[in-house]
Amino acid sequence: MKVEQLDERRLREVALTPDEYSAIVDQLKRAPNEVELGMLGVLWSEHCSYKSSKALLRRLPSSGASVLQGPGENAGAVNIGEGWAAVFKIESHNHPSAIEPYQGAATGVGGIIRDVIAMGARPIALLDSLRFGPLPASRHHVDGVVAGIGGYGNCIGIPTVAGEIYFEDCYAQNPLVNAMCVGLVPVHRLMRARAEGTGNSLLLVGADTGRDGIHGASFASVELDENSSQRRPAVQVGNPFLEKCLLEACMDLAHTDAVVAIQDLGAAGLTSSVAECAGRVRGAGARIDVSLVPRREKGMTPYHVMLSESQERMLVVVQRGREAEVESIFQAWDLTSAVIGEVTDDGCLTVVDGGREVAQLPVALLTDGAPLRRLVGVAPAQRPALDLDELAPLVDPGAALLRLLASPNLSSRRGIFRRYDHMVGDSTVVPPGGDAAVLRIKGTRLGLAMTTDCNSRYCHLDPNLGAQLAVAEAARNIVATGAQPLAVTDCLNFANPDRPEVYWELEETIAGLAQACRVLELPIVSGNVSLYNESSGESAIYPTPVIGMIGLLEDYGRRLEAGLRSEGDFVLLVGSSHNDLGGSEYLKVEHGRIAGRPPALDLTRERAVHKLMLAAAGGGLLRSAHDCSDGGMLVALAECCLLGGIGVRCPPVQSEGPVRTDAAFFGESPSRFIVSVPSRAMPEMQTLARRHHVEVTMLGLAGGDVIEFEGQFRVSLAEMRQAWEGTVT
Amino acid sequence: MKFGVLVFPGTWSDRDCGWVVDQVLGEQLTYLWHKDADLKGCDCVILPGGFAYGDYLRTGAIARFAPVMEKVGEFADRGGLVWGICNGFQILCEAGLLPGALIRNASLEFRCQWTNLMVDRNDLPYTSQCAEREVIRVPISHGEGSYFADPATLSRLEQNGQVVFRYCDADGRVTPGANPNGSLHNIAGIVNKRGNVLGMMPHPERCSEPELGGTDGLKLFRSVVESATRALVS
Amino acid sequence: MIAKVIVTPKPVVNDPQGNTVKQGLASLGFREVSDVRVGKYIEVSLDAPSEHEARQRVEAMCQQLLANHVIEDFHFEIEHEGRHQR
Amino acid sequence: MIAKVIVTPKPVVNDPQGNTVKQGLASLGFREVSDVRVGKYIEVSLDAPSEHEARQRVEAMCQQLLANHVIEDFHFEIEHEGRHQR
Ligand SMILES: Nc1ncnc2c1ncn2[C@@H]1O[C@H](COP(=O)(O)OP(=O)(O)O)[C@@H](O)[C@H]1O
Ligand SMILES: [Mg+2]
Repeated sequence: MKVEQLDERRLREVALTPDEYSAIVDQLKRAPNEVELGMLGVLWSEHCSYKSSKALLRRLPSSGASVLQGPGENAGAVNIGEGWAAVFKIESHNHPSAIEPYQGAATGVGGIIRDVIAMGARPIALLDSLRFGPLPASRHHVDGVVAGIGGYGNCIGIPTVAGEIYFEDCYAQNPLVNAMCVGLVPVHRLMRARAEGTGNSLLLVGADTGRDGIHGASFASVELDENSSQRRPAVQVGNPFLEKCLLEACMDLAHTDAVVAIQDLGAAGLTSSVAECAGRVRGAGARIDVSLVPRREKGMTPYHVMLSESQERMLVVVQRGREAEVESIFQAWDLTSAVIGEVTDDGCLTVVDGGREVAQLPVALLTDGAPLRRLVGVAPAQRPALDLDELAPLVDPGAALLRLLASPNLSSRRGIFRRYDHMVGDSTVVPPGGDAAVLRIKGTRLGLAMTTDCNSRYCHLDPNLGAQLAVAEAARNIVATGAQPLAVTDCLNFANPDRPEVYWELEETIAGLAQACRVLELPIVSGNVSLYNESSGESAIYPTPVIGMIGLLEDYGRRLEAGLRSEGDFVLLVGSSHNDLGGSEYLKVEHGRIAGRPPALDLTRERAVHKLMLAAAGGGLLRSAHDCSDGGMLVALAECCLLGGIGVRCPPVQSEGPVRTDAAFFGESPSRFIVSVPSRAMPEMQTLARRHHVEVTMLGLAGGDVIEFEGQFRVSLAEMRQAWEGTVT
Repeated sequence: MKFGVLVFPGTWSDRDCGWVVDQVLGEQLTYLWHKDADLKGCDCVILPGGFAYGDYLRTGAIARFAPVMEKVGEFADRGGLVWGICNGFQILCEAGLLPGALIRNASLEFRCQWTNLMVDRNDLPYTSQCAEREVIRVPISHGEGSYFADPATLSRLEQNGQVVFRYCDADGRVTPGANPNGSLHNIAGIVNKRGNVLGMMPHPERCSEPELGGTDGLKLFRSVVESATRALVS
Repeated sequence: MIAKVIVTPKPVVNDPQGNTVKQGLASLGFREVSDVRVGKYIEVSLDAPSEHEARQRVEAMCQQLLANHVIEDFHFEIEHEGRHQR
Repeated sequence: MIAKVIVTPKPVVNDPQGNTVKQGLASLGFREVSDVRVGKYIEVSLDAPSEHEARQRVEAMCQQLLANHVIEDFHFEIEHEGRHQR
């Protein structure tokens, strides 16, 4: 059969190019039938096959002494000691959330939770990284997404403990919704979704299968345009209650050794979960009978069943003969389960409908057959430059501080995270509101810190440096709690990579990530790529490589928080400041510009500062610590005051030195922290700083209810609170 | 003494309550399953927080029909201690073991935050360790915690002194500003007339250890233990 | 048969959702709206030998589960197959 | 005038709430129930010069705010004062 003979519209419907179609025919030595074409279409979509990014992703470092599972499974896993593994992954749900904010975000959360469950782990925390266009126009998206994340996470009873939310013009048509889940499992019970054992049964459990989300993965792999709403697959509606039952039942599976593997059903539904599960075992195949799949609707064809993206389903590989034992566990939770097929050794995914064979494809063709796309990257025209000498001088730092605190990108996030249950589980020992969140691990003294970070404005101005800065900032947020950064998951949100500038951004970003993670010794153990975040004729998003990071505290009793704690403590700036106003929030808010180079980053210095911080925290010298990033020193200092309810009195900032006054207050030099230290610990702190060759500057003394820089300005906590808390609600 | 923590499909504070009973208090703990036909000799049954049956239709509406609820009703009638927290409170109202209902927060938003509670009564098995009119700090976490009862019921509650906790500010003033959800009379928790069935929206199990930000919740658990011990002695 | 059940908040119960919808409508320019109440619509497909019996069963469902008489009123209509949506 | 708007999940859209209520009814012994769909009921009181105009306005309200066209269908009736419940 010639390619020309296939209806072009049909090819577009399954999102395959004529070349890809030829490749299929070549390898199969025949034309695929309708069902096969649909299955190949979804698995070869960008979303499932990573055909545009796979080659680049190999450059990321993914090994390390603590890594138990790197990329390639449903989630990554690291050993955190005391017999525990932390399992975690981040994932995007951008396209669905743009169409239906509530359900898009909710099902994004549901999906990432299932990835963690598939590793045998109990999910203990959720994080959400969000980007929207400016308020008030984006109100509908913000409210829907936040309600959707809360709606799912609150109902299922997993605390949402951290995240980020930023507003920038470039996200107006393409909001970003990335969700991360962290779970725990005893190391010896860590599972892998491998279809081992010819003859073992495939058990489908959870929700009945409906026609929702057919072609969802393909849909997520193209730009949104005016016709998106017509092409849109039936939107998936999440059922967190069902997933809660599924979660508990899967945890109960630990009581039996009859389970070989668990795999969630996500994008591309049964097709991808069966193919992936088999694809991880050399020579393995699977045979499934779609007539055995429990359905929600009448009149569904094998095509529908294989491609449905109905939520809240899992595939369980069960030892042959022990199906009843496993099914009874699901029954106890009133969950439907059905044996729908078995593991084979012919390397093929065979689909039958009762007695009739409807598809047979080599597993390898499905999972690894998509021809990689060789794209070219071309550096774009220079980003707007910044000449500091042209900037009007800073006249009133106090007034500027109030405006910055009220900026939607810097203001308090309480209005968001109070809509999330961040306490359920009785483990959140550092709640949202500061830097990273920390959860204690019950039965041990361990504390697990977690954060997501990315300043996409930096990435826009310099994707390589921006990516490094994102890793450094995430690590800093972990360190600010007293925890040692451990490992990374990343979500690469980009525009259309077919455009050379965008592909260049992706290349540069990955180079930056790889470098930062190498120097900071942070393996990337899982991640996700979301491309085509751009609307035809509209602006494309900034490169947005969201970094999810976890870190470890040996003793959570030594955790630190951002707020000042005692009057009379010394307030110090750890790390060096430079004239880093490029890409800063100050430049945007006070001068209306997004320009310049992002702050320079010396990764070795960054490391040294972390070492000092962890030594000081471990030695009990610090009473509080806060990372200094967006908004610079003064905004960070204001946050320390607001979170602690204590002011600070400081001598004036010198204007004659090499650092300009505006940069001293609002510059965003990385590798800095604000800490408070009781006076008796000052000598030791200074010795430690010298030993680590890190500059430490005395800012002032904690106390009172104002921030004052003598002779320069004075602002009360009440004024600041009003500015800070009135914006994002 | 022996606490029973009731688990419905969709319950999620079960393990948190269990943790406090077992690890913090060191008391006996058993989990009760919604399909159970007896209460396994528990001295106090806790209906914990969560979204039983997804809270679909109405909070607590489907859960109240779980087989175990009949036993809970009988236990309550005999004077047994039945303690509904958050979703548990909602279920007790639906089951008619407590008057009134919990409706959508006035803000229409879920709220997870610390609140201050005025302890209106400290002569109950649940509050004996609190001082008279003590202000305690306990977090809430709910989308439908606005207490409603018709005017007659409400005045009966007040006359009988059945209001146990009211949302207040840090100084104990019961003000509209301190009310996080629009509850009538700032009601955060009530008891039945006999005083053995308590329903409250705030989560004492979330503030029973210092690392979680406070220990006021432990006073309530301790009160229950103390009253049970006292009952045993007398 | 299909029962179309409508459950509404009792007039004395605050209906914040209704108020919010009303404000939302006003801000979209629908200023002619003087009041909004938000309730639930429940469509129950059931088998019953007669409309009379269906009516009794649905009444029982409402009493027991579908509505909470403390805060809600309900009413319903029974329809014979046909017009419903699926 | 009063518009009685009924918003229902689209037939192909999953309705977890409906499924759960159906199971709840079954466990109460209402086994004759074959399907439940749960939607919203919205009662809008409005001023309009004619029923025709009211109809147009309410249609616009549904399109813009009351229903989420991605997952929901809607229909409504207009009633002249009187019969409604308050
Ligand atoms: N969408 C969100 N969900 C949950 N928590 C959030 C969200 N956005 C921000 N937070 C929390 O608010 C605090 C401040 O956020 P942010 O200003 O982004 O911190 P940082 O600049 O240190 O990364 C952090 O504790 C963060 O986890
Ligand atoms: Mg920070």
